[in-house]
Amino acid sequence: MRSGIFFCQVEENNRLNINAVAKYAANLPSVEVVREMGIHPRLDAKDLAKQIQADNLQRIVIAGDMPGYFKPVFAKAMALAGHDPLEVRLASFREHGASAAPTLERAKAIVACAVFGVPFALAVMPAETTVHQTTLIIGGGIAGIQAALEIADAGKPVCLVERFGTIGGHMAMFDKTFPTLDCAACILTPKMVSILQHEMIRLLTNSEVIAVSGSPGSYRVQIKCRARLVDVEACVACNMCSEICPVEVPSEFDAGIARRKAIYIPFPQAVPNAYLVDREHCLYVQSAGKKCGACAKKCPKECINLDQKDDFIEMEVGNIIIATGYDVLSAEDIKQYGYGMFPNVLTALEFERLTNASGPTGGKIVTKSLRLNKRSKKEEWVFDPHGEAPKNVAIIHCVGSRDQNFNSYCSRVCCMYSLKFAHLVKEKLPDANCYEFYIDMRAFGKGYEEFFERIRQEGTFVIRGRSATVSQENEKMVVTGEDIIRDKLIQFPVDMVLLAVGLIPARGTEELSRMLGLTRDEDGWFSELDYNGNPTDTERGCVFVAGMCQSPKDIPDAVAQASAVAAGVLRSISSGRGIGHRGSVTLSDIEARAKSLQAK
Amino acid sequence: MAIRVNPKIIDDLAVYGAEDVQLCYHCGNCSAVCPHADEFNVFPRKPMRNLQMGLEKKLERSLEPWLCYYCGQCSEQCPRGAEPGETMMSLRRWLTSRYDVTGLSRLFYRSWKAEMIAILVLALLTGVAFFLFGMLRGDIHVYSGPGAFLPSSAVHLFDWSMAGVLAALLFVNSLHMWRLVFGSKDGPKPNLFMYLKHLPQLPWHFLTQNRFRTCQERNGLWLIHLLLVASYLTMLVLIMFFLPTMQSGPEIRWTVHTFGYAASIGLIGATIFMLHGRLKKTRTQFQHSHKSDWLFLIMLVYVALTGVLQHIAHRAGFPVAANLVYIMHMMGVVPMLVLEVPFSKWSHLAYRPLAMYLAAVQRDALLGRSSQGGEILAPRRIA
Amino acid sequence: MSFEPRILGILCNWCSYAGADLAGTSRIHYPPNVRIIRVMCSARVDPTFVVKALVSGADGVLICGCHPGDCHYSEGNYKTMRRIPLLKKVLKDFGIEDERVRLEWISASEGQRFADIVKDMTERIRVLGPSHVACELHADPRER
Amino acid sequence: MKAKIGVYICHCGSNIAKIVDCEAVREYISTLPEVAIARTYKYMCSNPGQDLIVQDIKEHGLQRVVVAACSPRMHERTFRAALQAAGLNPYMFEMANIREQCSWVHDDPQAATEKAKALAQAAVRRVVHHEALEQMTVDMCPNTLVIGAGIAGLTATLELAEAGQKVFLLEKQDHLGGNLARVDLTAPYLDSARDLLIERITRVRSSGNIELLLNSRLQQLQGYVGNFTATLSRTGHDGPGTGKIREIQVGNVIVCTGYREFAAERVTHFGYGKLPDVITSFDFEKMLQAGRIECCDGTIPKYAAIIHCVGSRSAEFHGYCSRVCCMTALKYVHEIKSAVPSCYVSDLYIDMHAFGKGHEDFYRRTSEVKTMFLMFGKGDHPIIRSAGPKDDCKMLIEVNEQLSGELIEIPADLVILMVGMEAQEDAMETARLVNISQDKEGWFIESHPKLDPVATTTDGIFIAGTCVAPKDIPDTVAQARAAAARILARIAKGKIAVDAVYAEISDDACSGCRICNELCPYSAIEYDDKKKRSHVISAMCKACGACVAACPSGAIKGRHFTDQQILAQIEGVLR
Repeated sequence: MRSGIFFCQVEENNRLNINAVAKYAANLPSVEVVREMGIHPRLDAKDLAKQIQADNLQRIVIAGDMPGYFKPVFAKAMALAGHDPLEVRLASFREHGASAAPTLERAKAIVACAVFGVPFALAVMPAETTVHQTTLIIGGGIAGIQAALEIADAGKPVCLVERFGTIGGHMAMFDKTFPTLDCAACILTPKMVSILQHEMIRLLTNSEVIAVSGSPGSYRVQIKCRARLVDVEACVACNMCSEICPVEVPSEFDAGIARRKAIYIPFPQAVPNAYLVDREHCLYVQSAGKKCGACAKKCPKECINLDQKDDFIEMEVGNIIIATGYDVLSAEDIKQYGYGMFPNVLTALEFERLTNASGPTGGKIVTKSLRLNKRSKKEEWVFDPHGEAPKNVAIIHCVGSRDQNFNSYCSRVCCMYSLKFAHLVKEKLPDANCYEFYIDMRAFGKGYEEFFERIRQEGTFVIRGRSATVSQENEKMVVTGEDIIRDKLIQFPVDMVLLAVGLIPARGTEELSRMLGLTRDEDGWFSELDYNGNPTDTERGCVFVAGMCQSPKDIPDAVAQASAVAAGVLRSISSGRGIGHRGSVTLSDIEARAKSLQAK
Repeated sequence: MAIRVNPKIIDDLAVYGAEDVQLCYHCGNCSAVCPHADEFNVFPRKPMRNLQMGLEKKLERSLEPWLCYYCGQCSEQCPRGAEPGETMMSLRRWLTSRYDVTGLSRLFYRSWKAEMIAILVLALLTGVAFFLFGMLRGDIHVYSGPGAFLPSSAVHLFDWSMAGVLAALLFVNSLHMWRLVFGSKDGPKPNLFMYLKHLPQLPWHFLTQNRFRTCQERNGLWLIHLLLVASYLTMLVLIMFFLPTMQSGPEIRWTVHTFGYAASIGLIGATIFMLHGRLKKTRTQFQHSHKSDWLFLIMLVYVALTGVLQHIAHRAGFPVAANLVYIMHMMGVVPMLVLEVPFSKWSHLAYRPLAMYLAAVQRDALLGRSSQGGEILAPRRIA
Repeated sequence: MSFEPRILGILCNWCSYAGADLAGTSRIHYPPNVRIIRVMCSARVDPTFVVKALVSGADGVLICGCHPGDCHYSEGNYKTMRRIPLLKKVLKDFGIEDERVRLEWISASEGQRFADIVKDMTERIRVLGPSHVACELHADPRER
Repeated sequence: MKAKIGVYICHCGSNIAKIVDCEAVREYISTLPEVAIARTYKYMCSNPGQDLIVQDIKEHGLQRVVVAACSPRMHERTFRAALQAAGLNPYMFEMANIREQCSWVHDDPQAATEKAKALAQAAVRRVVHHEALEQMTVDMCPNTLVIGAGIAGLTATLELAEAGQKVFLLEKQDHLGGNLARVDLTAPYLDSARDLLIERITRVRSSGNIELLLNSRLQQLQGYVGNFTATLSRTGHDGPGTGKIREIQVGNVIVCTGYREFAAERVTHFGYGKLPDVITSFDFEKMLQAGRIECCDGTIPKYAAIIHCVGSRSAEFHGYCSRVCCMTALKYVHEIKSAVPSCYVSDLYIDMHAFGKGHEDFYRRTSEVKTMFLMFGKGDHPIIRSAGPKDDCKMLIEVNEQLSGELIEIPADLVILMVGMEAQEDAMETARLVNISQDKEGWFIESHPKLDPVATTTDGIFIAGTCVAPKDIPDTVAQARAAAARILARIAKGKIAVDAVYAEISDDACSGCRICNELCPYSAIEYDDKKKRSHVISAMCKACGACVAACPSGAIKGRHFTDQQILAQIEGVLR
């Protein structure tokens, strides 16, 4: 079986030494011809067919970052030359992780497997290792919670580490979820309570993983449990301490549209259902014990200890699941929409908290009104439940997404939650007008398209054409855009603008990926082992990714990925054999294995 | 009746500089942010769309590329980097080649080698012709006055005849532009009164390029461009009417020469600024430079410099050198004028004001009654 | 002292009971006239429960379930949606006013809505006055 | 014999005590005859609070416990554990919610205390009737039946097999791979679909735990979670043993029957079937695999056109979006440009759904090769007709293009219809066999899209992949592994703990009227022909109580929520 290898690159990749790989490929068995065709070569099927006939090649291997782009022309050439077009094989460096972390070894191995006609994933079987029973899950959002419950329900111990004071992640902030508009709390809080009460789950909130060492299946992990200054077992969330606390800061959980004290509980159903102290703003902590300390005195159960120190935990775990979720692009950077300049330009998370029944205005949609802040004696724009309801609301999609100046990728969930917002506005303010500015209405999931139709019938003006600017004209906020379908420029006054701001990886993803040796794609999301075949494993053995941290996705997909990761973990624990680092497999092992598989 | 789309046009336009127009996914930001777009002319997205779809007839008829003065805001905000500003610029080049009935403009835009050859041939011809003329008739040692190597009267005659030819060519092309815009059956049909009413817009825009000024904070460029136009016009007037005095004896006739010096400084300064801008890509509109832009600027600088040199040589009393530089000067002037004015970038001196004028007329025709006059910048419609 | 109606609340465990709890955790105040018992699903509410309540001195019965489509058992509330109106028709013949028995859908995040419903129902029954069934059967000494 | 009851009233710090006079409640409750001990304590849910209960049970031999404190949704499980620790059956316990539903929501102390007394008394009256219930556990057969051997079926099977569990992989066709086997490359990175399948199939064939049953169908499925009996039949037309019946024992079933592509001829204005060069996406995949992209008469197409949403997002056919065709269409553009660089490709779409990882960059890369993207309205009908003699193309597509607002004609020698996804023709039959339900479009209904995307209302039956809703390969693989995870979790526990709370039908009271049979959302009630009685399968019953309330003869007893208990509670709360 005479083979010919053609190196064709789609994109410039100076980190990989192509001709070194070519030299290696030349002396693989059955390889007659090796040709480097360069970057995005102009290939013509006819003269390729001539070459194939001249060298009488029965099998073609196209090697490159994305060889699929050149497969059709080679298949056509093979057909023209009278050979079997199915014998065109791909050696994709991108798919098998050779262009992200460009190791020459890996590229050679990929080409070798293609020549032997063996799928790379089969040939690269990392050595199996024993697996410690405990699983570490980083991130307590819906994905982390789902994975933790599925593994713990199988009777395997889990340690869930969450950086914030409570688990629940971003989903806990939402009121309704698309497309069924069922309430996020009804889904999430029962799961959070069962996390707390589950005997197999050790919950560490207010904590972060600071160091990981060891090998797959037995990682030594160092976790820093930042002092909560409140005894979680004792506190019954009676809110007495918070009433006394003199310090008021914007509440992260309410996306900054409401304020909380230095000692606070993120939200009433927080798990653990206990207060915690925000040490950056607590007067006592900042003054090293000289000032305030009122809450400790007031607490009837004396469960506040303002001198508590951080403590560090060492533990051994078998598998690590990363479910660190996402953050939102800061809307100030996108100047044309005036976020920060105009008070009533809100980001999506802020509006989620505004419409939430347990939010600062009890779910009433109001525009910000100017109120005097007693402490700072300055006039401030705040949400007052008795504020004035907006008459015209504009919702702008793709703010900072699908935009080469910010995020080039689509953040996948904004179209649907924007439609949900339009529904909430229409439902709570029947006489308000709601304008939806979109480029492509991406309602792709189960029940999404019907939801979009329902919103359209409810009277929301859906305008194709991302609005360009939000400006001020005689005291009124004005949105300017082009209505492409009706082919005219539009500009009209609005009282409130909702920005569907793009999503970016969570803060700290950079350090975590360095700590665990994980690769990330050019947008910063964690890279999966194989886009199609294995979307939740990673290059590193026994390390999995689930939910948003792998790339933006909605709740059902995040939950499905979390369960898929649970499958991987349970498989390794129940069979006692974890998969090692793929990087640890040497070229010769892969070659040997490929040869043996080819024989079968 | 359905219009046939033509996928070849977009490749055609790539030669004129529109390399990124295919990236546009029609978010509508550029039209919304463009200071000049209004309810009658929604651009730059619409022309880009017609270009993507190869609707040649619609592109030919549209005046919108001429309404864009490349302030660059759309290109900065474009999420896909489809360079709407540069696409408008390329459409202007394409329209120039479209308006030109002779087809030369199309040839020069498509292959700059052809243009170089044409320039060289023309330069040689003018050089040889002037030299022979000079040798036969005059004395190389005499620069001005009777018996001059290149007597101003002869040059005068030559200038005027050339100006006549070029004006005719430009006029024909402008007519062709008018026919394209209003010639089509289903287009708006303005009546004579509308044409007359907006006539003052022609000189107004020709002299002030007022539309360029309204490009918000990009005024800097408008001032420099205005300086360039003013200097060029003064130089033109001096050469066409005061050539003898320009070339007269050693004493300096301050009434004429001050204009001359100011104009040449203005010309050289402005072109150097433009060249520097394009080299260093200082602004959005200088990011992409088509070969025709370079050629135009280089020839302008060459002509201005040789003009100044010739004057210095004449003043410094080297008649032979002055005459030789004079010939080199003419070897630059003739190709520049013959090629640039009717066929290339310089034709915008006619097409831009004409476009503003026709747009005002078109707007009236569309409105069906004579408008209240004033700027065609109708206020944005409030929905 | 004015008449204080006594209302029995039968709430489904997954949505309305959780909503009532949320009203608690968010400290939303409502009159104390409603006393709540918990059942797994609103479909568990047997018409005899309502009759038993009215006979045992309740001036009103409030039955709450999940919003249609939200039911933890997917179709439980559809059955309640049929049973309670049918029961109210029967009770009308016994002179029980329509407003004394009420069916409401409350989701786990609608604490405020639960409180409003309790306020509204208490006022309506205070206007209606005590249930005559209770008085006749027990010759209850309580004043009108 | 008077049951000895212990009642504990919690102060919850000041949360209850601030409004409710706990001491007064304690005194009132201690006057009740059934109550042996009544105590109050600051924090009943704390460890010391629970120890109070345990000591009292041990010393005073309490038989029932009532705690008046916070909501049972918070600490019912905590206190039940305390009872269990003290050796008392955990179901001999009732909570009175005097915090969330009393002290926190009322500000009149006197009324709140009265209400607290009533709630506590109701709990006491109820707990008197509580019975000891044992958590029933059902042992579970670790084998699994996977129906459908597409990418979903193969992935789920491998997850289970490589975890050491026995799997029966059932496939009605004679080969593995399902719809993915008909695809050449995948979007957006144009990786090879063949390699992915070869890898999965090689691992399936070389695994000892998988029994491959090709050309076989599910005839019947009986039993309940953990104890299913599946009867299979071979459908192979000619192969040996056609129609052979076989019985297997399995604990769980995963349905991954995939999808069927929409029949393009149903859309008349595309002329599929009449115009030879109008082909569907799967026809084009065949061309790609054969390396011959050409029109029917063998000529190389100068113009190609791709039309999206054929049968999807349309009022007459399917309202939903089939989710994968946009990316597949962009893939075809690159494949055409690679094989026929000179071909001009135009792409007619409604909305470009490039939502996934790497999709938007792929969409941009497709724009870079100068594809002419044309957007048509959702209700619009592009019409394909053959071109005239003077046209330089075979067909012309006429459509109202939205981005330019023009009625345009597009030249095309080859038109590829992106046919959407539809439920399999035998989906109705499969659904009835495994007792799961379908939505109006024929897709199987999951028990909860967010809580439980792979489980169904019938316990033990899982669904994964495109049979649930259209989805691409990564999401299908994730769902298949999620289904496997649920089963692995159950197998790891060995037994399935069936909740002690379920309905029971007493044989003598049941009149066999069968009202309860189809009433049960989980079809957990069977009718026994011989005894002419209905019978509840306790493992499948979820204790919603719908049947208990509906039974005309009161024959069904809802354990832990019996009529007796609730009526007593009503009486107590209205004292």
